[in-house]
Amino acid sequence: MAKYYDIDDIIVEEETVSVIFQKAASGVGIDPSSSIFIETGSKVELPFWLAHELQLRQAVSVNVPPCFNQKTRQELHADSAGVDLRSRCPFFYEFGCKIAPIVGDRTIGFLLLSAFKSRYKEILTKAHSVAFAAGSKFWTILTKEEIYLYETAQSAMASFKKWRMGGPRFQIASVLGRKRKSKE
Amino acid sequence: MAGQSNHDLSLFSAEELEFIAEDEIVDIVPNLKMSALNFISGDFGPFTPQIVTQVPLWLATALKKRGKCSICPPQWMSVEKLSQVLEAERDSQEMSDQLPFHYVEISRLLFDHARDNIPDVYMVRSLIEDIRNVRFHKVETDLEAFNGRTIAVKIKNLSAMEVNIVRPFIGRALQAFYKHDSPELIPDPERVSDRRPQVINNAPRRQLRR
Amino acid sequence: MASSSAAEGVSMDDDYETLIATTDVELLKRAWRNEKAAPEILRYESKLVSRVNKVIQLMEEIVEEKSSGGTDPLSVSLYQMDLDRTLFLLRSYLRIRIQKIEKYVFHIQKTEELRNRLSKYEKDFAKMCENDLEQHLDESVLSKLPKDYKSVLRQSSMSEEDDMVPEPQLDAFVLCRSKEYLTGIQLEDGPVDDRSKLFEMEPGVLHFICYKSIKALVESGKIDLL
Amino acid sequence: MYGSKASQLVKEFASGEKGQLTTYNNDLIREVVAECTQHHLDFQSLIRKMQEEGLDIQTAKNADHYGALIHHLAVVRNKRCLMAYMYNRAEIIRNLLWKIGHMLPQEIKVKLCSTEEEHFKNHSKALKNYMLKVEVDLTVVTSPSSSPISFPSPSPASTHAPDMVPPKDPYIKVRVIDDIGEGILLSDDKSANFALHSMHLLKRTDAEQFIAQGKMEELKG
Repeated sequence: MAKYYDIDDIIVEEETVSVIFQKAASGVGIDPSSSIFIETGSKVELPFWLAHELQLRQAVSVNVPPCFNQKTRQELHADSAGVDLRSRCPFFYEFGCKIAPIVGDRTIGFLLLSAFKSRYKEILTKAHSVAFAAGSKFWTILTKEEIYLYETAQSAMASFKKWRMGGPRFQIASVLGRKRKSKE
Repeated sequence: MAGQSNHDLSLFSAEELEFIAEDEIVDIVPNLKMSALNFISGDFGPFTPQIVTQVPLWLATALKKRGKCSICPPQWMSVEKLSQVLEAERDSQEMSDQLPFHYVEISRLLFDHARDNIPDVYMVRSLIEDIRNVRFHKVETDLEAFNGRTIAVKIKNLSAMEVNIVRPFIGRALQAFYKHDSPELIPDPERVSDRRPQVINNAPRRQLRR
Repeated sequence: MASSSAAEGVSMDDDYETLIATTDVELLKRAWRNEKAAPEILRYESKLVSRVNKVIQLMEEIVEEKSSGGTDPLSVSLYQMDLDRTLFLLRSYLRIRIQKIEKYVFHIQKTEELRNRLSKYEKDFAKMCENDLEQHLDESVLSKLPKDYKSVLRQSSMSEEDDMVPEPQLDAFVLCRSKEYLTGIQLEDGPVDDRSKLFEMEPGVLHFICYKSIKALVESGKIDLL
Repeated sequence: MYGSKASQLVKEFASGEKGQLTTYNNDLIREVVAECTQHHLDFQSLIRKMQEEGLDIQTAKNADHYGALIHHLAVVRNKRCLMAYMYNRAEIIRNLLWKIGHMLPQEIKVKLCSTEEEHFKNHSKALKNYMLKVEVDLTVVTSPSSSPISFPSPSPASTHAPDMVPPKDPYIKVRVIDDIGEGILLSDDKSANFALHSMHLLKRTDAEQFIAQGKMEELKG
């Protein structure tokens, strides 16, 4: 797949989901409660990458993860910009896109879109004002994707201001890390 | 949307935009006699003292730096014209089209290299600063108008530098909308976004903060 | 170049610019901007680059003569600046292409149509790049894995297609502008039945569009990327 | 849980600053590779068990089949993490060539494994090979005094250190902020003595490589 080497994509697939085995499986040590035989019907926590492949082959059914449950939806509906999505799932949107088709819940897609739309405006107004401190509460509730969006706007604004100030035209190659600051 | 492949590879740096803007043609009044210059980028001159000649901005600033000419500021860089533009910008959500595409870079280059050739240079400079701020703010309010799967967005009258600043943001925002509003995720009937491309600057009229 | 309506004063508006024969430098600038903005590698502008190379060589000799032949140093340094500007464009154009080859070497090497967009020397480079990377990944990881998992293109012998190859994002949004009035641009993939799906572009107006919708128009030169 | 060591490897890479390299984690890689071997052994023993029971492994979907499937998926996951770790590091290593040229600084060399160093050298050769053919120099050239790259220079252009930033007036004012040493030959054959904190009017093309290596800074305005 096009995203095979994408680090974030790999990390998103490490998220755990709870599944119910539709088929038995022997000789595997993934269910701490049972030895190496998993009966049909047993409930197990699996990483998404395993749950997804097993679901495709009808070996398991996947439950809707907590970060997309009713409680989160109500909070998002009430005041989406205030909801701490990052603590629920750092890749809330990416994970949502991956989980929606395999839990057969069409409303997740709609939830993602409406959450993104309403939080997007908040990010926009805060992002383009360079003065906004990154450490504030608003920053900590953003998901990774929102932070990418935020950082893109911030860096574009910052490089424009640097150019306008007429800063030195070369930067020291960042890979060398911070050279001794010799600003007289 | 996560882990965008570093599509930022394709971003133009402000220096590169300045480089592109340096090909814009300006009028200069040379004070030297020099035969025509047959550059790769075109033929310029010959140069005779006090005779107005048209050259690219990079050549104009190079000659000016060496005291060989004075640069005639472009017609739009006058207090009178810029006050008109500022007024127009403040009065409508539309972006006015009276400034050239590279007005930010051109004005900066002239402030850096030909300040003494610009009448009321401090006034001109602050007018351009105000115009730029008003336009940036308007771009921001237009961005807020994004709300769904837009496939194409028309950007009316944005200048090169303004576009370059919002480009990465718009790119990723549209990408996110495009992905989250995609048919596989949300079946058609529930989709709200209109199919027509949005004209970016027809956001609802709003009283601009003076 | 300038916004659609002609702003009098310094900058020439579009019509004038398209009238005069666009110089090779203008064409190179366009190729550079297109290559920089497009997510995938475009066709190599071989005729243009060879013309530019010749004129650079010629100009270097002229600058060489002038600087040793006692011409006034001012005009020498101006000719040198003009030369540096063209050299920058050429280097930047070639460098972006090489970086795209580095980034998508497996994808390019296994897709005939993409490989044919490369110059002769780019093809040689792509071959070496592919071998180097394959050898590195093989020595460090693949050779140590169980037998059915040693491929650099397929995750395992059970994979039906090359499912390990990174590809450029053709649905990325790019900024573009057309020189003429364009109609019938199909925005959505899938059947083009209803008219609302088709899109028009006025000349000189900027648009943010999904790259794959205008890919062909960029290749045919009708649309410039910015 | 299966695959957790492998994803720890990927997270370790992701924890590094963008574009910066963490030290090559040889032990963790060896552990993940060992896991793959073990998974594959378990996979084969489950398949053999099914064959001994006379089942057709293509169609029979019993508990052993699903057990074998899980082991297979674990190897595929581990492979993806190992490959992503090496591939993304290799990308950063190749980008070093654009940023600081063909000489690998010691502070980076210590973070690499042997095949990564080899990859850097091979890639440098491939690039030099290409640049020789097109007779255009695309990378920051290391100064002649250290390992010079042999360049036939039919045209003076190819001896210039190329611009990574659009060209300006060729001459710029710089200050030396780190020891460079004596008698560096400049492109116009004048040699210069770059004492610490001394200031010079240099050709941009000569100054660029020293600035990229953090030995000089440009004075602006």
